Amino acid sequence: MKKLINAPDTVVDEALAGMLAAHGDLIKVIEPNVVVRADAPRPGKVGVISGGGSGHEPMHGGFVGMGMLDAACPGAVFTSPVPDQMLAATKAVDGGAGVLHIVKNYTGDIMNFELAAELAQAEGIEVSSVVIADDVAVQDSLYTAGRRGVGGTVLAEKIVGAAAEAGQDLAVVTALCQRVQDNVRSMGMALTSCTVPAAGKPTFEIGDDEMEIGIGIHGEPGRERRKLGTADEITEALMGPILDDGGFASGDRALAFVNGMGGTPLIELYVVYNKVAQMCADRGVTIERNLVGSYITSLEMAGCSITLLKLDDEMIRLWDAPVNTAALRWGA
Amino acid sequence: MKKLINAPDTVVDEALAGMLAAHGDLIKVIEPNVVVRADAPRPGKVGVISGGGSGHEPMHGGFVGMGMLDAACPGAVFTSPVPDQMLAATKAVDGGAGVLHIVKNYTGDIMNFELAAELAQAEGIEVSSVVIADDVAVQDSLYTAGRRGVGGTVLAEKIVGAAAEAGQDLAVVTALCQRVQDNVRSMGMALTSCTVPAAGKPTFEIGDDEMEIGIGIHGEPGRERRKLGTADEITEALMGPILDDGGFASGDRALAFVNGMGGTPLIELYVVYNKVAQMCADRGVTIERNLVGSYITSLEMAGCSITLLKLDDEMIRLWDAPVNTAALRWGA
Amino acid sequence: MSDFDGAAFTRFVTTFADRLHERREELTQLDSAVGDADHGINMDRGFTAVRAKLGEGATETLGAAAKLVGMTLISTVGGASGPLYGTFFLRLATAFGDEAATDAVGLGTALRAGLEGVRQRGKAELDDKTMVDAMAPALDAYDATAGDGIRPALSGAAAAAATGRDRVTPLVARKGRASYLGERAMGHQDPGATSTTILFESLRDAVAAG
Amino acid sequence: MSDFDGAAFTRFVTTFADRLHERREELTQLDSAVGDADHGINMDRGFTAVRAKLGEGATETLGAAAKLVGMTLISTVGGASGPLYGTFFLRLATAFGDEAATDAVGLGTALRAGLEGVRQRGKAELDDKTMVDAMAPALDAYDATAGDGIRPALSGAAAAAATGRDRVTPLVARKGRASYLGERAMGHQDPGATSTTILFESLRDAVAAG
Ligand SMILES: Nc1ncnc2c1ncn2[C@@H]1O[C@H](COP(=O)(O)OP(=O)(O)O)[C@@H](O)[C@H]1O
Ligand SMILES: Nc1ncnc2c1ncn2[C@@H]1O[C@H](COP(=O)(O)OP(=O)(O)O)[C@@H](O)[C@H]1O
Ligand SMILES: [Mg+2]
Ligand SMILES: [Mg+2]
Ligand SMILES: [Mg+2]
Ligand SMILES: [Mg+2]
Repeated sequence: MKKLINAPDTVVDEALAGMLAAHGDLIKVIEPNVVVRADAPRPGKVGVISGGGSGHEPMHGGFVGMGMLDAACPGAVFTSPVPDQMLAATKAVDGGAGVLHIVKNYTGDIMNFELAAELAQAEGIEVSSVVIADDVAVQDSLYTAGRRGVGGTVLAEKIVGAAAEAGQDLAVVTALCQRVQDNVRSMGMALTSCTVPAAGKPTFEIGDDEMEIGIGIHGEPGRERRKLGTADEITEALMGPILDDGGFASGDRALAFVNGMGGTPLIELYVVYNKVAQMCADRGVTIERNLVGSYITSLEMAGCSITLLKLDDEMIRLWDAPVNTAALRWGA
Repeated sequence: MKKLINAPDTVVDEALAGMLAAHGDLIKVIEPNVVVRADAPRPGKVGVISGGGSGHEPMHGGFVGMGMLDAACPGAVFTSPVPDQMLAATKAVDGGAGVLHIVKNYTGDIMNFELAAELAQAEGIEVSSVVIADDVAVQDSLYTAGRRGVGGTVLAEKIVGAAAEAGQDLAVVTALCQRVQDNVRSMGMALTSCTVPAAGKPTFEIGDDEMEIGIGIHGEPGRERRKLGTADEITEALMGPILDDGGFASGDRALAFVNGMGGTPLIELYVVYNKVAQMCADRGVTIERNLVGSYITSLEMAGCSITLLKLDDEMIRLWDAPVNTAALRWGA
Repeated sequence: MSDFDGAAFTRFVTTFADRLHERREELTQLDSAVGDADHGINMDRGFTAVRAKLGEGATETLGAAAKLVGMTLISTVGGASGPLYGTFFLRLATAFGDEAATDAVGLGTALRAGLEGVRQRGKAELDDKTMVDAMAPALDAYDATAGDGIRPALSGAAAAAATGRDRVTPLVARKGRASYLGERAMGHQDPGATSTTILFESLRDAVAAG
Repeated sequence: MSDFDGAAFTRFVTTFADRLHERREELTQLDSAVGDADHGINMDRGFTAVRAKLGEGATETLGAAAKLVGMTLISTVGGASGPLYGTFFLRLATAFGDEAATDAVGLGTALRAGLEGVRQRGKAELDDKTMVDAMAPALDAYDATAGDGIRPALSGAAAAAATGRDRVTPLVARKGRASYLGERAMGHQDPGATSTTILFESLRDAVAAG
């Protein structure tokens, strides 16, 4: 295992300490391991929190700040945080207008957020939850765990955070988050596996001429293993299901998000984006906004994911609204 | 070779096309492969250009825009661009106030920029050049190629770009760039090699328990190979020479820049930053500003570099000034 | 007659903790194949915390002890297994109430309450290929032999858990991360069903050692 | 008598282009050990462009042909080798002027002008472990035997280039990327000195084939 760490069991805490040292103007860190916006709670503002396992940096801690998240709960690497964290986060950001929990659809995340919501409500805080489940690699079904929450989460957190910043109430913010969820689709692939520090070896083995299609963000193998393809072939393999399942049609406006899994450099992401732009143009889908970079990662895994969000005027306005976080910043 | 590319000889052009598709509001791309600020030339403003081999993304193309570079010249992967590119860039950004060439200290970059400067001057454009040579892993000497230009380049481009944006003249901007160069020190290390697409295999072999200390940004082996150490040991190995050679003393103010080499995820960079902050505190050096992320990379190499810049009030003001580029953005 | 007291409960939990620690790699390895390579790490983290808590002090009643375990798991494990095993022990606690000890029937009732808790929390059915596929048959076996006494009942339960764990190995998973793999999960043993089997084996041996 | 005309020059450049293409991997491999793994790629890119340009059309004079080569290299190679080899051919061009052909002495004068150009551009001294360490001895050998005619002179030059290339292999590099490696560069053959040796071998064989 080759990593810039001191020990598997200190990496999350030390990274958090580093984040705090670097971004003390934006965030504070409270017990038990919760990243909270420096000026929280903001009276009268709906609090927006999220959380999940560590190993996805900059998600979610890097999105805490003006115009995005009020708090983030990082669990152990690839392990959902515990209810105590979400409870502490919810209390820390509640400004009297209630708190929205943005939850990625994983059994562990769902259950731990559920427990926290019950406890917070018991303490008299109004809590609503929206589950992000945008991964088209997984077929949607009532009888299974359903789709994973992946790249769409980043877009939801930015757009919803802007609405909360603008003073929208909990019902409106919650409905907006659900609207983003309903209109976003993602799919990812891996060139390499990644190594969970405490596990010490790659989660899966893969040949030099192979790739995994339909992966999530936890280093897990994907839906299928294929022979390594070109960037264009890979982009087509991801975009096809996204465009079809999302029903993207000529005249639609979209936000295109090409995300790196952690070990893939920007030069490759732009090669992929080039093809994404061509495919959208071919379909008559206008890319109104885009995001290219590593924002929701799987440790040092090499690979990428593509996310398309069908935009409306309000979403565009909220995407463009000022944001000031460690990972996303504009207009401020 | 596992990369998201279509072919080794198209990767640079396709990445550039992707950049243009993503950031058409900020940049335009002119022949022969020059990234130019969309609104260039700006009459009366000093033009600031840089360039170098590709494979270092987001440097330099990702730094083109308001408050930073007016143009960037990407060469083939790890190969200095050709004079034609710098000549075209210089002409495209000259607003009558002259053009500064920020050159990283590599024989190829120096000679190709030199040729371009001669040609531009022959066409009546005032050109000045500053060479960035901040890598303390290489001993400075009149009789050798001298120190490499690495992380300090990013900081110089931001600070100098802000001065040019503010309307400073060529002499002032040039002197400022030299002042940044004189006050900045960097050192890097690698956990893995990287693969030049056209070469098809890793530039060097390295064991699972080894690391390279004192690397540059071209996938080249470093000054020495050591047994893999902890993040703290590695940070000490890089910070020691930086602090000593830069003469950082108690009371100094610094900008600390922890950079990823392309294949190292953010979580690890924050672990390193945590130690950098401790070491600066121990020395009485105040970190006034910081930057943590992958900004000057070596393809998919895993590793990091650390850069410290001794700050003065003007540099701080210029660092904080608005910037709007694909890779660095704030205040706009 | 009371065959299961606080000492037995503590033996059970510490035995389980020991074995989770010993088999941490194995559980993580199973989770690597179908999940995110952390089940052994999660369980070991949780039960290391449980061991410390139990060490801290006197837990008068079975209920208090089980509650301490459940709360600790919920606060330290995370993931899917944290709330599930946490709920399991919290339901045990409610069933135990403030008894200092209980008998074969009482233990069976408590364990079934735990299973119900896991079912409600995780909404998993039989054959979804989760810990439920080890836990449910274990309790059926337990009830079938509870009349003969706690030891044979627990032996039957442990054996049935293992059988249940192996029975679903060929199946596609419908809950948890393994469900994302579709057909690729077929033939892989479920990590949670494996830790649940270890739970019943630990319970059996802890009581036998009493 | 004129032993070196436009046809010979074209044969020289195309032979050099062919061999750089064949030995692209080898040159890149050498550059991997002490540099950035692109020398073979750079030279091949440049001379592929040169081949195309020369194909395009009639270059009346030796000077015009050499200038076309130099300009093309500067515009397509980049790196250190682009300006260096580019300057080398541009200086050849100036020395050739608008002669349609030249003799042993004329060629020697032109080649030495090329060496001077490389020296000025790169500021490398002997023993800095660069292409200069192959080029300088090649020209000394050439001059020493130029009296016997162009073919023996070029044979001597090619042999001397190879000797110079190998002579500096044990040294530490003081110029170019290899200088960053310090002692680690010792024992590694210099990529540029290798391509320069190929240049003189190509020149020798192109003239011999005339
Ligand atoms: N909905 C569910 N109901 C019951 N058990 C479940 C459910 N989802 C997952 N599990 C169990 O949890 C185990 C995985 O636990 P663990 O790896 O610790 O959590 P995570 O999947 O969050 O990483 C699975 O092997 C399965 O037995
Ligand atoms: N200052 C110099 N003078 C002469 N030759 C040099 C100089 N610097 C480098 N070289 C030659 O250039 C070669 C490297 O060329 P190349 O790899 O194409 O360029 P780069 O080093 O920019 O990648 C070296 O092997 C060396 O022979
Ligand atoms: Mg997990
Ligand atoms: Mg090069
Ligand atoms: Mg798991
Ligand atoms: Mg080279």
